[in-house]
Amino acid sequence: MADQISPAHADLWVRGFAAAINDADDHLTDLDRRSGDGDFGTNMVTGLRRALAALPEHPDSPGAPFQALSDTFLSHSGGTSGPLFGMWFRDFAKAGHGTPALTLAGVAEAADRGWATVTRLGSAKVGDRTMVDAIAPAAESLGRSTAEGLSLEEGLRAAAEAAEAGAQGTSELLGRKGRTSYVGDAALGAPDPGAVAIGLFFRAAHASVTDGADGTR
Amino acid sequence: MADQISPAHADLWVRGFAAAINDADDHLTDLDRRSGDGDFGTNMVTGLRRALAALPEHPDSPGAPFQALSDTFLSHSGGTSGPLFGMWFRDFAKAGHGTPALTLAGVAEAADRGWATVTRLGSAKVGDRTMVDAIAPAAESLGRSTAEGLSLEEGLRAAAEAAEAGAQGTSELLGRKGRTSYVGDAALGAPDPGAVAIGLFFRAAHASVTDGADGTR
Amino acid sequence: MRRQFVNDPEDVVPEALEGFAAAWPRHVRWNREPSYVLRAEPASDKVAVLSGGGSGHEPLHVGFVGRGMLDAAVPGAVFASPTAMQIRAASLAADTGRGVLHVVKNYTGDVLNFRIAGELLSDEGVRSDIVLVDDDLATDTDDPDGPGRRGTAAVVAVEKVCGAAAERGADLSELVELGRRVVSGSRTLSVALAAGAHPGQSRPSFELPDDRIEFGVGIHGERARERRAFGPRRALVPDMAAPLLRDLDLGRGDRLAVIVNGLGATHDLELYGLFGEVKALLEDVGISVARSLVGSYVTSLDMAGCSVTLVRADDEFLDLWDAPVSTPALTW
Amino acid sequence: MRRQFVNDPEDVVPEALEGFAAAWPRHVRWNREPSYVLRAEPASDKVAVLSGGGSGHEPLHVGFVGRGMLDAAVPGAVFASPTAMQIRAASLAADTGRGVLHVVKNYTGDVLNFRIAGELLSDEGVRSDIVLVDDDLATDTDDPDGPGRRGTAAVVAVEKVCGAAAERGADLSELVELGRRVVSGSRTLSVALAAGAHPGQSRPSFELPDDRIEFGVGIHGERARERRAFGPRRALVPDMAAPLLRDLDLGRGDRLAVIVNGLGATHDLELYGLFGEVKALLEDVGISVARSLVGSYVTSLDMAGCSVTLVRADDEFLDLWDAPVSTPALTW
Ligand SMILES: Nc1ncnc2c1ncn2[C@@H]1O[C@H](COP(=O)(O)OP(=O)(O)O)[C@@H](O)[C@H]1O
Ligand SMILES: Nc1ncnc2c1ncn2[C@@H]1O[C@H](COP(=O)(O)OP(=O)(O)O)[C@@H](O)[C@H]1O
Ligand SMILES: [Mg+2]
Ligand SMILES: [Mg+2]
Ligand SMILES: [Mg+2]
Ligand SMILES: [Mg+2]
Repeated sequence: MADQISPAHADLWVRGFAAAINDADDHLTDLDRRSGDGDFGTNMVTGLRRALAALPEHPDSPGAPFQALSDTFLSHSGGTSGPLFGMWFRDFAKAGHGTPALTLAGVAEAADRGWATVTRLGSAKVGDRTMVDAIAPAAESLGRSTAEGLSLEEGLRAAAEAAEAGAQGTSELLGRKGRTSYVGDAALGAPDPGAVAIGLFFRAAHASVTDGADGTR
Repeated sequence: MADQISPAHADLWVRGFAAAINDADDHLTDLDRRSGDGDFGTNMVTGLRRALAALPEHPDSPGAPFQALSDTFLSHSGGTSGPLFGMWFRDFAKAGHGTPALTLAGVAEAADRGWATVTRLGSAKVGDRTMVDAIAPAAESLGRSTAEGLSLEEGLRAAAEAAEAGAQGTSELLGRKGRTSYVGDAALGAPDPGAVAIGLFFRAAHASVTDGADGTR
Repeated sequence: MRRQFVNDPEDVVPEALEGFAAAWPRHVRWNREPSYVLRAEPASDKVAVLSGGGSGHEPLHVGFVGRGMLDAAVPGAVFASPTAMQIRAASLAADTGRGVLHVVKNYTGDVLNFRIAGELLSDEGVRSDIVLVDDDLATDTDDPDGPGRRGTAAVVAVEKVCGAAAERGADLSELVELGRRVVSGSRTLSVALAAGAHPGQSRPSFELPDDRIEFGVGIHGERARERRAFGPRRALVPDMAAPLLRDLDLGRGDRLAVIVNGLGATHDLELYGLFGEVKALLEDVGISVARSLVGSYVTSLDMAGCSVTLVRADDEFLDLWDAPVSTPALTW
Repeated sequence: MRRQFVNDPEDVVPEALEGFAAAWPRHVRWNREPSYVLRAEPASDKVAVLSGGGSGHEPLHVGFVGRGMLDAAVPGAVFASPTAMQIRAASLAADTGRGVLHVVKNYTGDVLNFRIAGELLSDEGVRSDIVLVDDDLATDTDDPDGPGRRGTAAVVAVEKVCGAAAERGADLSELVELGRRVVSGSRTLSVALAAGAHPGQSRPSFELPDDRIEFGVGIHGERARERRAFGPRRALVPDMAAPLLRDLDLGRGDRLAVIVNGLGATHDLELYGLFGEVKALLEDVGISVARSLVGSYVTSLDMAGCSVTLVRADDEFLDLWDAPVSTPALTW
């Protein structure tokens, strides 16, 4: 089990995330149809397809795959989530630049920064029924895991679980930001698609260090 | 019976013409409906109403009433006939300017000039089913009457009869100029409204020297 | 139903002219009765260039009054010629003693009233002459006694170029010759997707089925001789440009000014796309687009449609085209 | 059915930009990927002024690129914000080292992407700041957490005035202050008689009954909060102007720039008539219309509608407004 995220791990993480979103396409679109305008799945899938094509063959740092992801989203993705995800990925790119591998503390810092970025730009707080409801618990969990000295694998597993729980929790929330604020309680009972996607992001992180234990593919 | 057309006679002529057109309004409009777009009567009535309001109180020459007529038509009347009548009246104004009274020869010359003007501007020849089919015989009749030394009353009567006969003759003509050229033989059987109006113009001339024998009113 | 921002339909034109003059006080002033528009600062010692015609084609002609283009514009009622007296009065007001050039689009009423105005002016000792603009290829017939080709968007090129030449001191006969030369090298075709509606009238002047376009339409709401299939723009462009090229006998090495004009309700996004395709088509056959004008310059109320005008451009033309112009609708 | 001159709807914007750049080669050049428009001759040693937003509003913003106004414009898809990377790339291309002013109409997507672009630029050591234009009185609510007033035609005044000040050497913070001052003195109301239709879509974005107008409509095809009775223009003008006067707290002695803007399919005859009545109304209460702009400057595809914008005008504003400008859509 790797204890740091090498460039190859980061590559696996990004590809795994793309595959997971691809599998969940219809489900995500359906969730956005319930709470927004139904374009979330398609937007994400299109953005990620482009991003995969732009991934570096031999990433020279764990930041490189995230940089490609960020650049494609900021270059091509519309809607509200596209640019927010672009900036979210960017904080992971920054954390991974100029270092041979990311520690759990590095991931925790990236998530913290990302949370701050998304909040600064979208001004959604926890409880507003947005991706922040998954980002916040994941970031907090990563911070705790780092402080408690957990292993990379343990820390990422906990983060994924926290994000997924946060996403599930949005089912009971009334939207206060973005399009979902227009639909009122019609969205209750189903989770926010952006938050679900964040869950998939951390689940892919965990999988990248367990499935691709040696960081190769 | 007057042997010259004084300013007061000219005033009577113009007013008599206006009254005749007013009485024939519906008929003229109907004729234009059969051979054009149905606005002829209204255009003439509107133009003449304005002209009456612009007639000089005390015309200082027999040209003055025609000048007012011409100016109003050239200033305000649309369509094809408005400007052509404006120029037609203008040649009568020119003939009557700077002279205390118009002789039959003067009227003949005005009609000749007017014919040339209308032809130059509208390029309609005799037989094209336009006002020219009434203008031409009236002008020719006036020329003959002058040469033969007929009295003013006789010459104007002959001119009116020639114009009316010319107008009636247009019933059998196919239109070759203006809108009536678009309707083909649908206009056959009814005379051209512009030609009918020219008949009324010369009939009013004759009436002005018989009814208003002393040139007063 | 088609609706507009108007009060009484018959007041549409004078109310608009009043607002127009108020919006451009440094460029123009409006004489209400008889109605005509003059430069705010009249030129001196040059041939006056004047144009006019029915309203409903704005910015034509009033929008082109100003330094380097028109000295006066004479607007009639919607789609109706101004009267001869209006034209006469405007010409007298604009004349500096060197004569007045009348730029006239070829329509019976306009021609008649401008000819009459010319005779009135001549009686008053004011020289004037007419450049008759007849660029609309859709109305080209062989009948020498017929009304001939209508006048449409090429009039903008004639006004621009004659305006510039007049500013440089050309005399009336030179301007007439120049204007006629530009006209003889100009052809236009126009197409409509939907007719415009007269102010206050709820129905457009004709109805088109969804799969048809009016090909060779005029700018007064009259229908075209022909309806064709509606299709993508790239199929339409050769249908419009090829007959123009043929009629002007254009080929490799020739230079053009191209006017892609919106007829009232056509969006810039469409017009610029059209222009790009016209330009590519021309350059493909070795013709160079030396200058261009893309926008709604000669409208037909709120008609959805466009026209493409090709104008032969020699060095003199280009030089005059580039000369400075400062009017409400055209400035460089 | 509503129809347009287009090919594939998704190509409408790039095809139009290609044609636009080809039509104005002396004014602008277009970078295809990422898509942005720059001055043909970039300025040196001045703060770059940049704006952008969804397409479908032409001539906004690309038509205002040129000397005295914008250094760059960044067009998104129809009614969709440009991406942050487009904005970043355009800003880097336009920056002369003195920073970049971003003039942004207040819409969530635009604000988000411009903010992101600003962060990207800051990471690269390029200074930028935002003037947020939010003039649309129809969307004024008391909710401090709400999206706030939309940005519409006042953006033209902000671009003109900030463009002129930048040309004179103002620095970024001065421009931001100036721009915000203009915005705070600007309010707009818009009205529609018929919605526009997206290229390739046969139906307009909403349907209106014959006796109703959309009062307080936006420029993206969205409906207004309110429908009102359709009537003559002279009944509409006070309904539009009075709330603007009230909100700006204007009174006797105040001076304004007035923008009467067509939303796409509204004819100049209507717009000039509107302007005349707005001006008369203002002057009746002692407010002077110091400057004006009447025409279709900020459109919403082929929407039949208009907007009225009032902008407080002090001496500095008037001086900057009058400064020379040379762009495809605005030149003096
Ligand atoms: N202000 C915000 N801050 C953070 N995330 C947001 C905000 N608004 C919306 N989102 C996220 O964006 C997702 C919707 O994305 P997307 O469908 O691309 O947006 P839209 O179609 O509404 O522009 C939501 O599920 C939510 O998680
Ligand atoms: N070319 C022409 N020359 C002389 N008269 C003409 C010509 N064309 C039409 N007219 C006359 O004009 C009359 C129609 O006038 P009017 O209704 O005003 O014209 P329109 O409505 O067709 O413009 C015809 O009855 C005819 O006498
Ligand atoms: Mg969505
Ligand atoms: Mg969306
Ligand atoms: Mg008629
Ligand atoms: Mg008629």
